[in-house]
Amino acid sequence: MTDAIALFLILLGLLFFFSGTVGLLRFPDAFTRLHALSKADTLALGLVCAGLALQADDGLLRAKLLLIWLLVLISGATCSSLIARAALAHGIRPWQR
Amino acid sequence: MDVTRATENVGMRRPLAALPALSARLIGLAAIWWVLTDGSADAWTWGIPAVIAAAALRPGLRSAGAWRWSLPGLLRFLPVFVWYSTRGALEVAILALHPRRRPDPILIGYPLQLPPGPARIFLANLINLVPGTLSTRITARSVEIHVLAATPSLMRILATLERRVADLFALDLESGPAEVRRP
Amino acid sequence: MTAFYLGSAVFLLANVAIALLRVLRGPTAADRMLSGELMGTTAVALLLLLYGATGVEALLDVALVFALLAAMAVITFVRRTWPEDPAADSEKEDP
Amino acid sequence: MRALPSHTVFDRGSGDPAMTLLHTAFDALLLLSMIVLAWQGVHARNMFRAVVSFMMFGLLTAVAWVRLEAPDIALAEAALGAGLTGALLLATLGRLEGDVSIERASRRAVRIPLPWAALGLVGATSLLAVALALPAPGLGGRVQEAMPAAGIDAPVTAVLLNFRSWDTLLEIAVMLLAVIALWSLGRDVLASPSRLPAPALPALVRLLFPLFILSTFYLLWRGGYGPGGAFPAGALLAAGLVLALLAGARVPKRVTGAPLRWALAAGLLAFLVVALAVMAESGVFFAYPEDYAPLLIAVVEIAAGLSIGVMLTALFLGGEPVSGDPVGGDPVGGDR
Repeated sequence: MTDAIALFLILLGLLFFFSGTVGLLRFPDAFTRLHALSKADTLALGLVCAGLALQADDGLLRAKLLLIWLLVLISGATCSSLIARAALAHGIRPWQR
Repeated sequence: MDVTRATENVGMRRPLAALPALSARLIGLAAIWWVLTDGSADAWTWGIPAVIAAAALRPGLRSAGAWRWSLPGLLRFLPVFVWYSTRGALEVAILALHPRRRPDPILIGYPLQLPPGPARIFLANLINLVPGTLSTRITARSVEIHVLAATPSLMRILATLERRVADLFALDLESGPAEVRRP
Repeated sequence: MTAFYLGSAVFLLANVAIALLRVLRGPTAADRMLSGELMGTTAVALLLLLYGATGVEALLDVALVFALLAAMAVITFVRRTWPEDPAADSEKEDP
Repeated sequence: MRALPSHTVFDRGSGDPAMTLLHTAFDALLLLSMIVLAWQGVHARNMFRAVVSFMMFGLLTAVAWVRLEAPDIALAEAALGAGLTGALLLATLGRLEGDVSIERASRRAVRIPLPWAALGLVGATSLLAVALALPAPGLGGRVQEAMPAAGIDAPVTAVLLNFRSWDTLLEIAVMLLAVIALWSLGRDVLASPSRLPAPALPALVRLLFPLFILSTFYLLWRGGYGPGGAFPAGALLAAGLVLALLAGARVPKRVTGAPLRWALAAGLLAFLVVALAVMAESGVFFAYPEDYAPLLIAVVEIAAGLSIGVMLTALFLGGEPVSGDPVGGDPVGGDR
């Protein structure tokens, strides 16, 4: 049962990684691509970590996986804003329909 | 900026006042060391100096102000965060994978009620993880947000987030109606 | 489960290989930096999955180092490679 | 203790065709991406594209070392490749004139004359032949035989700090020479007029910095048992220091001058002192007495880790910081 849930979580994570990549390639400008990365990829990594954590019976290993995910989450959230800000400051205007 | 500086110095003038914060910091760092070393008992000969060094060495950066957490605030914040970030990822995934849908992005200004300081930074980072929003700049009174689509629920989401962040930092907001403003 | 972890790792690697197109196309520096970020996050997931497949604990440490350094490239980029022009855009700053 | 499967090496298929296929697919994809990135890193017309390609190449190199069952090197490559190397290149790019995203003027197509191509092919083939002819386990067996006398459990650390400590000593000396050469060229060049981009940046670095310190200690401790040790730990320490400088920190006054120079030299000094001290005891340079070996190795490890961290930071700065310099950018609080 736990195996099945872990499998499902990791597969879901892979799907989000895939959609992040598709967004990176399909979206029209840097800002929209940032949306794809900052949301889809961080959640995807979280799902992969959760799946692996389910497989582990050691609480500290789970905590380590959580720590790794939190680090990527916090860095990713800040970096997205930094890139968006730098792009605006360099005169890149957001794409509009 | 002077205000934040003043609050930062309080701890230095009254060393005892900083004691709870310091012990919380030490406990937190020790917990991380424990996780890193996988609970190894003999690692503490390295761990104790490591925790002290990590607590004592500061990078010497300007602080945005004291971080004050509130536990009930945290409990109210977490479900909202999990729900919104899942929804945010789902929405952007659907937008990316759907063969015909295209984003309709726009830059908006969201007037902030949170006072300047860590709460604002926290909110700005949070905005990057919730549905369809990406914070670009914090100005004196508002935060500039790049949104994928200006949906009706957008302002409600942002207002909810701001309230939850205020809870988390144990701050009071006088709730006024939020308005969308074009920069 | 080992086969599943390894298969997932293959999928992620293919994912990254496709994302390399964005590095080639750009067009702006921000777009290329983004691909770098994607690669960083994916590398963490890749290492964790390889850890699942092999149980080599050092892989967790490599993933941890990657996670710690996730912000390094972007911060150098916005501070050194592509810094904001101090003269331009002076009306906005944090309080 | 672990619930996850615990074979320590990749069991490459061992007869199961599906697993063999997965392993082959992984390695083929990895190799293909690395070749594309390496090509881009050298030949991209856009400088920025070349640098980003090189950084991604570094990330994949760490994964490749994992596949080659060398987690020690993967760790060092992760710490250096994902951290300082990329940062150094990005910072250098920022110092070049002009916009980084501009394409370089197109070059003439490179034409390789036939004799050279033939010679290159012969050279590559003979290298491959030599590589395949090398004895498969290398020196691993002899290291394993000597391990009981090493005073430490991790084979790689034992090689670096005991069996071949002479090599490591010289490596650290070379790094120190590089710093001295760089400092003799002039002042730190990275003083930047640019404003801090956002209050979120110092907030992030304030959060991350203690974790960098903890992880540095963690890798030093790990070095006694498995992959870890002074080199990745030093690289991580340097990454933390560089991040602090980039987020607007200044080199503190009480650190510049003598303390900084002592920190730079500490690794080499500790190495030399230990080597000479054990010579008084045993008569041989670097022959640790077995009882004290763990302690002595720990002392050298800590000093080397500190020095490597400070040396890499010094290399990033590009010159000796003068006390109170706004190295990381604008003076604190003066960004308005």
